Amino acid sequence: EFKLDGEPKIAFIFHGAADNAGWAESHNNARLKMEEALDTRIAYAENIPEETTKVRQAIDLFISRGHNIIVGTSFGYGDAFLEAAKQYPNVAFLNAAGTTNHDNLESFYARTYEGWYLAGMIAGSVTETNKLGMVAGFPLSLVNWDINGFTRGALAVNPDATNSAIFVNTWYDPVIETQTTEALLEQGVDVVATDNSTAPVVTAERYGKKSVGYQVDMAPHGPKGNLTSVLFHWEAHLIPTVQSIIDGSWEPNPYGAFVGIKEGAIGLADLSEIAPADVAAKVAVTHAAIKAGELTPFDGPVLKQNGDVVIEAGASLDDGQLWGMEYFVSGVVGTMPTGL
Amino acid sequence: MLNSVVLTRRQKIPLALRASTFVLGLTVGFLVSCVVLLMSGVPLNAIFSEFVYQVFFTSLGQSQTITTATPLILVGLGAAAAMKLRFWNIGIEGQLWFGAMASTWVAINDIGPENIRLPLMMLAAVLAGAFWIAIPVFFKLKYGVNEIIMTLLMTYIAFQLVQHLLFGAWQDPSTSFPVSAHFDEAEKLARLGWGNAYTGIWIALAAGFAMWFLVDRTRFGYYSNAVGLNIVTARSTGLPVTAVIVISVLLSGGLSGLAGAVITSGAEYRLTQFLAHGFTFSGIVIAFVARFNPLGIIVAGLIIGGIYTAGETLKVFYSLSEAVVVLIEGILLLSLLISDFFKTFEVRIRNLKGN
Amino acid sequence: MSKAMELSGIDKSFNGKPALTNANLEVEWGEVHALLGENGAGKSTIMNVATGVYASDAGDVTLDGKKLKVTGPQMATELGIGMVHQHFRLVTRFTVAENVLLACKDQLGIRTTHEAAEAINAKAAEVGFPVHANAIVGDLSVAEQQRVEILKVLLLGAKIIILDEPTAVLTDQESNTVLEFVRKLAEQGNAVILITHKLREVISYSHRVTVMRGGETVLVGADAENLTAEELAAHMVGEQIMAIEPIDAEPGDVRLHIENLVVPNPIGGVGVEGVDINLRGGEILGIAGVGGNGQQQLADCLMGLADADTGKIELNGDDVTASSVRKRRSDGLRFIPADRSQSGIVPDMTVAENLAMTGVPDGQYGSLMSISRKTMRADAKQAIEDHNIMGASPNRSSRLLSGGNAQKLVLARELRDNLSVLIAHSPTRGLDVKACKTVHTSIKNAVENGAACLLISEDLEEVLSLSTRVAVMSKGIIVGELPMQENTREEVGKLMLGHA
Amino acid sequence: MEGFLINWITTFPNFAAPLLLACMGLIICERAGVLNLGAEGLMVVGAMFSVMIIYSGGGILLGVVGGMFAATMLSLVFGIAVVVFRADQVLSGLVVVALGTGITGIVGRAYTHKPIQGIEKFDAGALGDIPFIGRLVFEQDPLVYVTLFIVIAGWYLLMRTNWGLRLRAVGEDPATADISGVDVQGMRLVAVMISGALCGLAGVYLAVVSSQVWVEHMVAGRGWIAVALVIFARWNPIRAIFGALIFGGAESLTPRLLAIGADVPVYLMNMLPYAITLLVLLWPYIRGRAASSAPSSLGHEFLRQDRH
Ligand SMILES: Nc1ncnc2c1ncn2[C@@H]1O[C@H](COP(=O)(O)OP(=O)(O)OP(=O)(O)O)[C@@H](O)[C@H]1O
Ligand SMILES: Nc1ncnc2c1ncn2[C@@H]1O[C@H](COP(=O)(O)OP(=O)(O)OP(=O)(O)O)[C@@H](O)[C@H]1O
Ligand SMILES: [Mg+2]
Ligand SMILES: [Mg+2]
Repeated sequence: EFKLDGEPKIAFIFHGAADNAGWAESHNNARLKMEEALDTRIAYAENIPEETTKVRQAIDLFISRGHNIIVGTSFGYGDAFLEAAKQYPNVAFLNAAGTTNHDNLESFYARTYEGWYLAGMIAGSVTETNKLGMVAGFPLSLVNWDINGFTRGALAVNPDATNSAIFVNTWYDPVIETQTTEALLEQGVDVVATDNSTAPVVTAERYGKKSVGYQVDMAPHGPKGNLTSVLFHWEAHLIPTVQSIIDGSWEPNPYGAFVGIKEGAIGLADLSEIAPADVAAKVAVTHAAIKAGELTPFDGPVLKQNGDVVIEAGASLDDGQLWGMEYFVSGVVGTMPTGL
Repeated sequence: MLNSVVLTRRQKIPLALRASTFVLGLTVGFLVSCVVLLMSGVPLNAIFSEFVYQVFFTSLGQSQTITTATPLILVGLGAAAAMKLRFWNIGIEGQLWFGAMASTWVAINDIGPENIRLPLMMLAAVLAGAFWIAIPVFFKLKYGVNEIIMTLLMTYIAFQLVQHLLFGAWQDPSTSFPVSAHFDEAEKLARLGWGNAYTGIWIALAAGFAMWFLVDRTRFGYYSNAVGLNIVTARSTGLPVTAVIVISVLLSGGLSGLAGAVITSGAEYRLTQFLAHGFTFSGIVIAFVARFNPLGIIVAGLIIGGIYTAGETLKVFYSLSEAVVVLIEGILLLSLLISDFFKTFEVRIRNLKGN
Repeated sequence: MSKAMELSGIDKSFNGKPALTNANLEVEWGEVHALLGENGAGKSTIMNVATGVYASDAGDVTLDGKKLKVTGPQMATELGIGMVHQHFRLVTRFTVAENVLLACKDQLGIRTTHEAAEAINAKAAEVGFPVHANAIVGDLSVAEQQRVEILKVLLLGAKIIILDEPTAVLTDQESNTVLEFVRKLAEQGNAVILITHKLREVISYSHRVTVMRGGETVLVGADAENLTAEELAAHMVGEQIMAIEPIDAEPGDVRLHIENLVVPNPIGGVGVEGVDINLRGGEILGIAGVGGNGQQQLADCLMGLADADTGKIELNGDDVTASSVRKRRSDGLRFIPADRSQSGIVPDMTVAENLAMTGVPDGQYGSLMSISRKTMRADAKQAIEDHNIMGASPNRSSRLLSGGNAQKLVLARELRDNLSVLIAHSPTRGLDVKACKTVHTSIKNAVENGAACLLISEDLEEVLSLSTRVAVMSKGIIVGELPMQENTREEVGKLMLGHA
Repeated sequence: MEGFLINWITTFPNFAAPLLLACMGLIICERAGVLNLGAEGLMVVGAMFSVMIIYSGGGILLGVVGGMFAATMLSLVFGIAVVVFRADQVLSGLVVVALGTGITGIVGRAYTHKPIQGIEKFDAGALGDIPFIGRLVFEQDPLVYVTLFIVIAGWYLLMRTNWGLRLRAVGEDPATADISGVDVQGMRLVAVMISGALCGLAGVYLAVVSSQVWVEHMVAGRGWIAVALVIFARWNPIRAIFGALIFGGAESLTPRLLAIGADVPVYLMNMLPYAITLLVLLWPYIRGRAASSAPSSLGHEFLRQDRH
């Protein structure tokens, strides 16, 4: 039974810069919305690397100055958050993309693949070469399902579509991301999606190709060719959660929170004019179906790249299977790095 | 203009001059750093309350400083061991990675009985760090290959190797994230019960004192002094020059590797993706500030650890960039390097006009 | 004749130690003015002041009647002063033409290497020196390099020409050519300053002489004609040098045996090209010869600092060709290196630590895991007393020792204990007379006590006064060996001449 | 396969140009006897400041010049430290890296991830359609041609002019250069500043051509590779061209292999540029040529009164 100690005082810890046009910014947007909704000032610390010593320092500093609701934003914070949660039972901890949970710690993540599925439908409809491409960071399940979701969305509207996925193995290097995008375009890809920074969107724009953004609305980076962006709306999860912490009704899920279109935590940015109206209509229908729980992007049959069946028709992947997604589905071009 | 300045190398450097230029260098370095902080929006009183008071005079600050300083002292010792012999080890991070990998290997494969697991991890880390620097030292001694570049490039290779393992064989089976599995209890360095400080600090202090004993009290220390100060004479008087270089440099790699094991077993409890970041430069700064004196390195490590802690505090409460710590380290080192000038040379302005 | 250059009251000290005190010099147009003095007397220093390389602490420079401050070498060039430095100032990786072009900057209308080459050839033809304008300087012999230096100075239009020990590295024949040329320059109306410490050159080639001793000018502008060699020597030295008594020892058994030794020179140039030596106890074998003919490689290889390509070195009958320095030392081989601050001592360690360097590996100062500084200090105290190392105390930094005392420190360390063979390479380079004497006496005593000594020196005087046998080394081989006799000097001269 | 090869080779210059620019700057600096390890820091500064200027509406040209200028100023700090104050060149070089990283981390915060109008590749029309070489030769961005010009001009300046002769003399034998009336310290300062400008331009290239955006850590070790290339090139600009192309090829291989869906061990592939640089670096040493071609006084301070 969790009980907050004293007045609620919230702090965010970001992995990157608050205005990094990416992951941290998506959380910062939620922070700003929360400030409005809860009518309070919310502190934040930026650029805290995924090193336990540094994360613990930030947590301890916030707590030493009276903060008692700490929101983290990184998988790499998980260990430090768990440790701190055990040490401070009267402080509430939330951590995005974390995998650790406790009586007073709830990790949360969003079903990003739902958004990518919708984006894939658009991309699959507008491609002329039937070749989509995606620039991604590291081969993690929560990246893989973006690639797979995007691919399955495209296949749903265009059975000839393929998606060439490339891991650049960095979250940072726009030079490599640009080069990678160029390599994709050379292969005839005409819609490039980014699971990383804005560099692929910018590059696609330069070459007059189309793009899909991620995390924040990247339309300004590709005014002509950007189709849409898959967006997080973390506030949809965080505001009610923090409210319940304040109310004393918070019961953290021991497996963490996993929210998506249904909770309003995932969405698409306004579609660009170049997305045909019929496609927009189709997307809206699918959106509604996902929201209603009638459809998931990984409804069977789901086949791996090599044709192995992951799940038969009639069933869908459960959350455990999603978190263990270490393969590409059929339709993806590229090889899952094995690290060996 | 420059013609009117006459420099003479000082033959004798009195202790007072040595001390005053050092203090001057540190002071100027800190003053310039303060200006940088002010310019990046930190109020003056916060510089004192956060930098000095919070870091060195509160229990939280002290424990954080000690936690941060633990691996820093080790890499400082490592940097000094090689630099003293004019071997530029710019690959401390690479050796640290190897130490981290070796300790992780022992831990996740449960090598050896539990009661000696930690010592085994440390030993493996020392050996691995030494191995990674053995390659450049071999090429340096055999072919004269520039060790600066070689150790540096090998850091990038070590980093990729870690990623290769973390995304493959060593990936934590319980999540699909690029970290190794958690260490068992027997593979963790205990906490001191004071903030997050852990017993790694005893390892660092012990290494510092051992190193002091080695350079000050043993024949090896005498050799390494002679070889570092004049290798030609050392050779012609029959000292074991190659052995001294090899041992010192391997020691440098070994200590850096040990830092890696201390981080994995004391702070992270697993191998993570970026844990070695920034240690090379910090190690060199610490070694230089301490003038390679092992006991001085302990102090310098604590000071730089304090700067890191302060940087973290300013980052948390004043949105200061991470880069500020690196900048301050750079300013300090530069200031010390320049202040050495006044120690080494006597400066005279020559009157060009009067006949 | 009118005054070309006058230096008066020049003071210059290095690091608090005076190198020049109230030094005076005046040179007239049309004369060869010899500047004479022992090693370290301050000859180079005063000329470096005149050419603006060093800034003087006090004193005036007057050129052609005008008081001036020469602020740098470039200004000296503009004023028509040219200097051929004791250590040549040539970029060895450049060609001759490139070096001349570098020195000329854009003067004299020389703007390309091609123009420089033409100018060199023209000038060379004029003065009668053949020079290959497109040769790399590093490939030239010392004599050729010197010609390049002289041509450079002439091309720059120098009227006051300073030659710093131009003959030190030349054979007699080469020296004569240069000195004849120097005279010709003076006859053409230039002022020439000839720095040397060879009395013969002063007497037969110069008009006037200035003698320096210990940073002072003890004889200024005296007429050369009226001076005898003995008088000059007295001025130079200040006190009578006591000649070393000949070694009084019977040759014993063979200590050092070298057979067909070949040692490459790592930076190119001459190495050891096949040397055989037999050295007995009680003998000093002097190796004379112009520097750079393989002496350094020979010494290094004997000590185990350089590897031999082929050949054999036997020490007291044991083959040590592949042994470490340490092994050779414990077999009684000792070394006085040519450059003491580079390879003889560690200047930044204390006197005691330096004296202990050979003893530490043998465990004289504690076991592997300890070091006894107390024993070191006690031993050092004794050594300082025994060898009269002035200005030294056990805890003092060796950097603070003067050259002679640093050399005594090296001797104190090397002559200790079971000395069997001593390799002494230029043991008195840069030392004053008294210090030379001390060093020579120490070596002599060691040999009389049964040690063998290989004395490698460019200083013929030293070789002749100390050795029991003399060999001449040239182009990496021993070109001849002679016992000490009346006519050895001439014979050695001939050998050096025939092969250099 | 042929398409792959052509596409791949076409990108060589793009990867090689920044390395070559930095390498050229370092060659000039080292030829004057100053060891400059600060390339990484100078490149970051060039990259960040060019983006800052362009993003703030200064235009591309001003951005390029401004980036170079900022790096030159940082190199001046280095120059003053090592030339005037005779500070250790290795440590001062590391300081430059720290200062560059620090300053850009602080100032650059506001410009991170902000896209800018960069420099595009030429569209050579029919020329670009010439088989094999069309795109490689004619459809590069303007800075590639500028780079090539700078390297050839730099070679000429260094090896064929009197200024180059003096600069090399300063690096070979400063005492002799001094006696010959060359201002040794001045020459070294100028060389250091040239290296600052060229390393700055290399950074500008990464930001304004390669990525058209500024992100911290984006230079990602390329400065160090340039330092290594100098040794491989044995201080000769023309050889540096080949070195840069080899490295550029290795670096651009991975994304291209992945783009065609090849099954390669990614992290080991990512090692490739560094491993190749390392091997390529060992070569001149093992052949025994590195030491003999290094400027003789590289890394040594010069003081007229010292005995040389
Ligand atoms: N650059 C210097 N730094 C320190 N001491 C110096 C320097 N140059 C000369 N000295 C000292 O000044 C004194 C005079 O040296 P100088 O070179 O003028 O002698 P010299 O008469 O030319 O001798 P030599 O015949 O050996 O050339 C010596 O004690 C020498 O050690
Ligand atoms: N190149 C140099 N740089 C700096 N200091 C020097 C240099 N050469 C000599 N000195 C210093 O100048 C002083 C005089 O040295 P020098 O060798 O001229 O002595 P010296 O007059 O020859 O003495 P001795 O009679 O003992 O040979 C010493 O303190 C020495 O350390
Ligand atoms: Mg285990
Ligand atoms: Mg002289």
